[in-house]
Amino acid sequence: MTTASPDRSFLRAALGHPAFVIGLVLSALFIALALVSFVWTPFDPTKLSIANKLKTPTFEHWFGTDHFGRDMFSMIMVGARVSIAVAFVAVGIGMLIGVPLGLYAAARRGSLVDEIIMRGNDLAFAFPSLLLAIMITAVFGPGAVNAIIAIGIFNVPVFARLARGAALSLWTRDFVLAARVAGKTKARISAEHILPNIANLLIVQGTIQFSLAILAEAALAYVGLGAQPPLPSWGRMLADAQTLISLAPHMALFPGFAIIITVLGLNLMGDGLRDLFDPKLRRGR
Amino acid sequence: MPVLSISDLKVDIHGNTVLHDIDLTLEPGQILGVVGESGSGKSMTALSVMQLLPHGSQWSGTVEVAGTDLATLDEPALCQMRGRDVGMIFQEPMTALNPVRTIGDQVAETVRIHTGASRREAFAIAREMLNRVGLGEDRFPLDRFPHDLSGGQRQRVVIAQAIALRPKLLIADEPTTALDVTTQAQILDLLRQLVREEDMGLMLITHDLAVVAGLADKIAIMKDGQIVEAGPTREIFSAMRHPYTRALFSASAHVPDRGRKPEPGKTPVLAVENVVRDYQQPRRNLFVKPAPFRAVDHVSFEISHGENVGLVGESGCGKSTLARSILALDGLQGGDIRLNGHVFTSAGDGPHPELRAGMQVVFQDPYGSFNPRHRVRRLVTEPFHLVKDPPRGAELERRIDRALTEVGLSSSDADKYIHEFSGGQRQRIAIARALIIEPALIVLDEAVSALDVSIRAQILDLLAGLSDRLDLSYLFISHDLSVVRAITDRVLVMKDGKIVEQGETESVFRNPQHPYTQKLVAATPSLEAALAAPAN
Amino acid sequence: MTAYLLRRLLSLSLSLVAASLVIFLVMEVVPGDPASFMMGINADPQAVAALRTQLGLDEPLPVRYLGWVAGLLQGDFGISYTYRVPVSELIAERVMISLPLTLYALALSTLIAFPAGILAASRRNSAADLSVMGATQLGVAIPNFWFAMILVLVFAINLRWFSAGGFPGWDAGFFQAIKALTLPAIALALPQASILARVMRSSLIDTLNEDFMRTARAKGLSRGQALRRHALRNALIPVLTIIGLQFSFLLAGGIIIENVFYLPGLGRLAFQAITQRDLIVVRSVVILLVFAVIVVTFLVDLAYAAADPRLRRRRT
Amino acid sequence: MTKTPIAAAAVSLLALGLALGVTPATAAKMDATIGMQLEPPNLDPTGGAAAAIDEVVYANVFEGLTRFGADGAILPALAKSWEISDDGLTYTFMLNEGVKFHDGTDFDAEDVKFSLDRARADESTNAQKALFADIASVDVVDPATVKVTLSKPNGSFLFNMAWGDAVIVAPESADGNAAKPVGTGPFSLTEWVKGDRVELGRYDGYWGNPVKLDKVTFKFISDPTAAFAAMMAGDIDAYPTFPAPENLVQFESDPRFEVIIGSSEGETILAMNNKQAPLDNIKIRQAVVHAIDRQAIIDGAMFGYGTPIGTHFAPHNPAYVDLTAQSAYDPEKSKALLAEAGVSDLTLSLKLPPPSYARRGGEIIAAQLREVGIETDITNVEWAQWLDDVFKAKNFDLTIVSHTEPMDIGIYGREDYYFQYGDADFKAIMADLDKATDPAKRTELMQAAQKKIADDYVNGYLFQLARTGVANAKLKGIWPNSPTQANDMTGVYWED
Repeated sequence: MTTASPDRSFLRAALGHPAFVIGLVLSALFIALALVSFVWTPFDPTKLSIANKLKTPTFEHWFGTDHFGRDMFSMIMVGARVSIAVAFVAVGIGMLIGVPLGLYAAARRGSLVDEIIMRGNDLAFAFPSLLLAIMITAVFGPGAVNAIIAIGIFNVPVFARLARGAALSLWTRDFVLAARVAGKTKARISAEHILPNIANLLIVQGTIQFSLAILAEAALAYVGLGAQPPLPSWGRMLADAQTLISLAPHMALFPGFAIIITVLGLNLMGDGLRDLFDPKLRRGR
Repeated sequence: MPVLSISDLKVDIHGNTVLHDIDLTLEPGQILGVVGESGSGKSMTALSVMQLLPHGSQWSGTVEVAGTDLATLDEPALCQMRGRDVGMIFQEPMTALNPVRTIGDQVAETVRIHTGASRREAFAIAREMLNRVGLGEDRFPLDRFPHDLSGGQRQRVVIAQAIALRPKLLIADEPTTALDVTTQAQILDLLRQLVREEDMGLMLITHDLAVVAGLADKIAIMKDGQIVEAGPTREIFSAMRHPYTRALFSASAHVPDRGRKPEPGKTPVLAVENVVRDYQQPRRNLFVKPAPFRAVDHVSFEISHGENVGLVGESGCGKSTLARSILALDGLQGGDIRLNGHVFTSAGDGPHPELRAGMQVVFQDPYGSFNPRHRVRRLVTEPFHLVKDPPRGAELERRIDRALTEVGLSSSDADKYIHEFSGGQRQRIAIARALIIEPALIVLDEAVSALDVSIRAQILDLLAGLSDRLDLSYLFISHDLSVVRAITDRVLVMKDGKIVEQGETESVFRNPQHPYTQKLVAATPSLEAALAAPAN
Repeated sequence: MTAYLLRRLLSLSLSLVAASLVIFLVMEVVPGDPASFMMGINADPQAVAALRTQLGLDEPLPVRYLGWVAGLLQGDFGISYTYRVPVSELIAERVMISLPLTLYALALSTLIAFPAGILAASRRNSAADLSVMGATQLGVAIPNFWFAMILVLVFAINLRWFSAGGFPGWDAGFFQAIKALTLPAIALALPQASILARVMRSSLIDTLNEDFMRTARAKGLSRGQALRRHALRNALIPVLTIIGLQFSFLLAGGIIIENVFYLPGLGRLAFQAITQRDLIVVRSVVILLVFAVIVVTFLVDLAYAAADPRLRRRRT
Repeated sequence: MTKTPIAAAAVSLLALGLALGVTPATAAKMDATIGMQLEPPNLDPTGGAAAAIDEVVYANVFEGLTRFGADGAILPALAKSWEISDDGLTYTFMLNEGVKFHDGTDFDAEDVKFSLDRARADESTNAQKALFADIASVDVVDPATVKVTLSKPNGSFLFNMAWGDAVIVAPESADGNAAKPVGTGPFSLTEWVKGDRVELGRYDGYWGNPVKLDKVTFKFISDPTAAFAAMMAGDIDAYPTFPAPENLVQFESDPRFEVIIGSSEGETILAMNNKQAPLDNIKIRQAVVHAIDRQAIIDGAMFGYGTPIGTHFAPHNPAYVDLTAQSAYDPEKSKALLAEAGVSDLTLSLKLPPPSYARRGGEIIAAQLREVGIETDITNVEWAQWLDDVFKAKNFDLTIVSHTEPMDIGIYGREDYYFQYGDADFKAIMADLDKATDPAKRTELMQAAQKKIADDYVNGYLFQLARTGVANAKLKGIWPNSPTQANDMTGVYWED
């Protein structure tokens, strides 16, 4: 029995969790890069300098230059902004739509609406996601906004299913029954008792989905369907690097590392959070 | 030579001492009862003998099984010892068997890994053992899977695999706690018989004094990782030298003082009339809609003002479903339920929220009954939602304060989180939450079943006192007959969705009319009866 | 159990119908006319119109949908707009690459993931566990197309052990064909193996904490025996789900990898067909993939039943 | 983490693959594998516009009455000679005899009549129907002679007949040519593994000079990295239009390869929407043109391969006029022109189809335009979308396209053409050109046309697409230039 507030003990546990700390540092690094890029980059990432092209890393150009002589480091900084923004908004959309759907389905378990939501979910899972994303961008045209939509759509069922599953088990818990005995409506119970208790789960899944969305954005951009030039994007940088890989491998390596490190950071953070939120594991600590 | 001899055993887990100064001996053909409340270290003692202590454990002292010092055995030798020299039975039969392997396979496995027996021979032994524990081959062929079996039957399978090689020592860790009373009686009988016939030593671990009282030759009473008292059963019970033994004994047999008597005649607080509750069964055939399962079958009864009514029955009899119906958590298929004369819920008609304030509930699980994210203040005031004009400010404080002090907590507890309380305290908070809007009826659904005896006695006292002071009625649902007997005025016995017998609690228990009630009462282990019986 | 399976089948076929409708409508709103794409920029408008009629693009929407579905039911996928051959032929050729590639990748992923997951779970928190977990974290984080590029750089361009891509065809001999699929399969398998190893580990850890594992130990089974005899099969159930999902994912998700290695597989067929507005091919490939997912889901259900006897009798 | 199980497993797998990879020894080489970027959607050159169709079948599988030579000259093919009437309206073709289609049927004048009538019929799906527009009738004189009557004189009729879209097909097999091409050429189709390759085998019944190769495989590798690796590994003998000029440097330094630089018919232009504000203003168009540094684009997008052009005409054509100075890179002038036109904060849409000249060139142009204060809104589009959105709906300000048809300056006379020029004076020049038969007069008119579109700053003329090929140094006879979209394999052979 501790007298400290749960928040402080959580913080202490979090800082003692190596995976979480590494994950936090790595993700924070790229979020910081993205934020700094708004006010400062070493070079203008859109400024061409054909004479300077394909330079390997130097003291001036830390990550070298690309086939147009643009500074790779600056591009990666701005690319971080694009990747993170697209992924964040896409996951946000998925959560904002998916979680209420899942909560609703759980509250009205077995109803027609539940059935429709769940079948719709099955359908969305059965669809080859990348193909559909490609089709969506074929319909609306490529661009960051449409990449968000394409990725966001596939996050909806993920969160709907997660929220429904977690909520269903909570609905059988005694404290929810007690709230029902207290005459609270299902909507109110969902908001007051269910949502706060699945929030941890949603945060953990959100982190994982966030990293998946960064990978998805990179894949879409790689096939030319992400953010459009001149805005740099990690996936498109890789696509540009592809034909030059034997001539200028650094063009492929640095954006690749950026993706890997960001995704790794987010995943480690997600795993760490899962451990930290799990009371079983916390007690054991 | 004793089959088990423990001396000066000490166990640390991650540096915390969980057991110390343990000395026990057990002779062949004897039953040693190890009794204690949760956390007393009784299971850890069993695991020390099995050498299956959790990771990070360190032990010292001497543990000898049939003369062999376990400290001298390496892991492969220990593997040979487990199952061959020592068998073990666990508390939870539902999960103690591997769901994906047949029962024959699992019993035969004990034989096959210890002897060079062929598959066929092993299965023959498995068959014999299953017959031995009462699972005849006509109904229980070897290729059945555990999920086809009831809890009691599964526990028999577990016993069969524990005794397959006729070990010298059998350890049973709360073997009947998860079972219904009638099943419990059968399993205990089986264990007793096996011990006598096979000349094994049985170490029976339980929290229930009544169980060991009728069974054990010797008793060891544990508290806080220590044996506080040990000796022959009758001696212990008659002398009760140690204060803890006395406390445990009195808590187990505790009957709270009941002052007032109910006043029948007025409008009953609760009137249940012809209530029917059906469940849809899963379809087995795509085109045939299955007949619904009738969980509650035309049940009628009443509860008067200040009356405590018990509802007893074994698992699956429909008592929990009835409770949910009374609380209007589920709709009815027939009949109606009146609260203070008003229709609270009826077939096809949902609950009437404004009436809900008249009825509150306390659930079994003290850990799952509260939203872990809220403070006690918010938890106990949740029912105010039902009141049109909930109290505010100082009045609210006063009500919270009163509810908390009423259940024996202090007003400062209102600002704590639920995880800061023990199980017994939580159950007090649950009662405070039920009390705060001053209902006429509280449904107590197995409200003391998860508590240790001493805590249970306190909560029963609290409930009895509240009922007297506040003119409360209880519907007390429990599988534990002794608890119901202790606190209720009247009792309902439920079986297969029907009330088979009802009447004054004492008369029903003393003179049960229905055969089922008779069986139930007979199966319930009774401390007094066990001690009154002549020594065997 | 049969009733359960029948019900699953019914709901899955409903999904299929819904999927066919969705995909048909999406393809209708995709801008771009297959006929004008085929005729190029200097084409005569009259010739384009003639082609539209010939391709049946002038018919009203419901007629075309029903025609397509009716054809599907008879196994007739129609004629590709651009290739002018039956779509079923095209798909059959492509499946002969995508399916082996998928199975190859799945086999690699399983072969890597199972031992790794089991090792990590049975030696929890050991150095081996930490290494496996670290490696899988990395494996999940690496974009497979990037990994594919690196594989090409190292093994095809620098070391020249493998060709950079392409597929010689199964006629070229089994080993040649398998060799051509090796780098793509590795690229596909890496993230999948990482995921699978993690699932295997956590599922096994859950199982190891089950009561029946303690029962097994109490019977005298050693740690390893208990793991092999009692834990693995139980732990396999969630792993099966993931393998099922991965199969579907790999079958469709090879698009990018097929592009990197210019393998003429299903994904690339679909991708090309989208860019060429060969609507009929896109539709058919997508519906086939959805169908594959549904069949695999169903097979996973059956596999569940095989792995878990509890499901054979009842299931709600 | 020194050696994880995954890494260990991967390594052992790789070793396994290595052990499996045994390459068979080859005897004297009689076959060639040619890399191509795009796979033809079908193999009927008379029924689709895709360049890849001609790149496989032209001269190899199908032949026309006339054909292009390596230098772009018009040579006799199935017609061994011809006579043109004085009024230029009647062409009499004398056909080669003993010619057989791959299915064994004989080729004669009826096939010619069938092919030409089919191409110009109402229900024809020939992508280049305009080539046949002037034909009034086709008459069979005798099995070896065919007479074509035109409705008006057409100086380029023989040129038109050399196109891949004008090849001669047989009535028996014409409908099946998409999947099973039956022509008169020296090679016939043996196998088509869709998505991977087309294999052609020598046709023993060929009427003309026997070819030197037994077998030709066209392998479709769209990915430049893969193409590079395939060349390096020797999986491919030649890649006549190598998709990634950036890799040519590495081939040049390797004695195993020969890099073949030629010119193509592709005028790469920054097309502008001449009828849509603000680009309907010539001053703004001129400002755009002066903002562009062609050399930077050639260096940045094409790695130095390409010839700057100042008008829509191929530099290797004798009638070409170098007008690049008129639209020289001059950002200051560009800014001045914009100021003069009174515009600021100009944002133009720039739609880029998939080829790298467009995608990369587009990024460079966007950067260059930004220097003079013009912002661009880049959208990468697929070809199908480009056709719909840009070409048909004219919903664009700027786009980059390479016009690869030979001698296609005539498109500037089409008012409804996507860049919407169609100036009356220009149309008059074109009309005169159609009538003129005197070479000197024709040259004069062609130069006038080139100047006219340069003066009107219709489009930004960027560069002539180089044909950058790479081949095994021992493989000879590959066309360096591409007067039409073709990979003529008839003269290709291995040097000992």
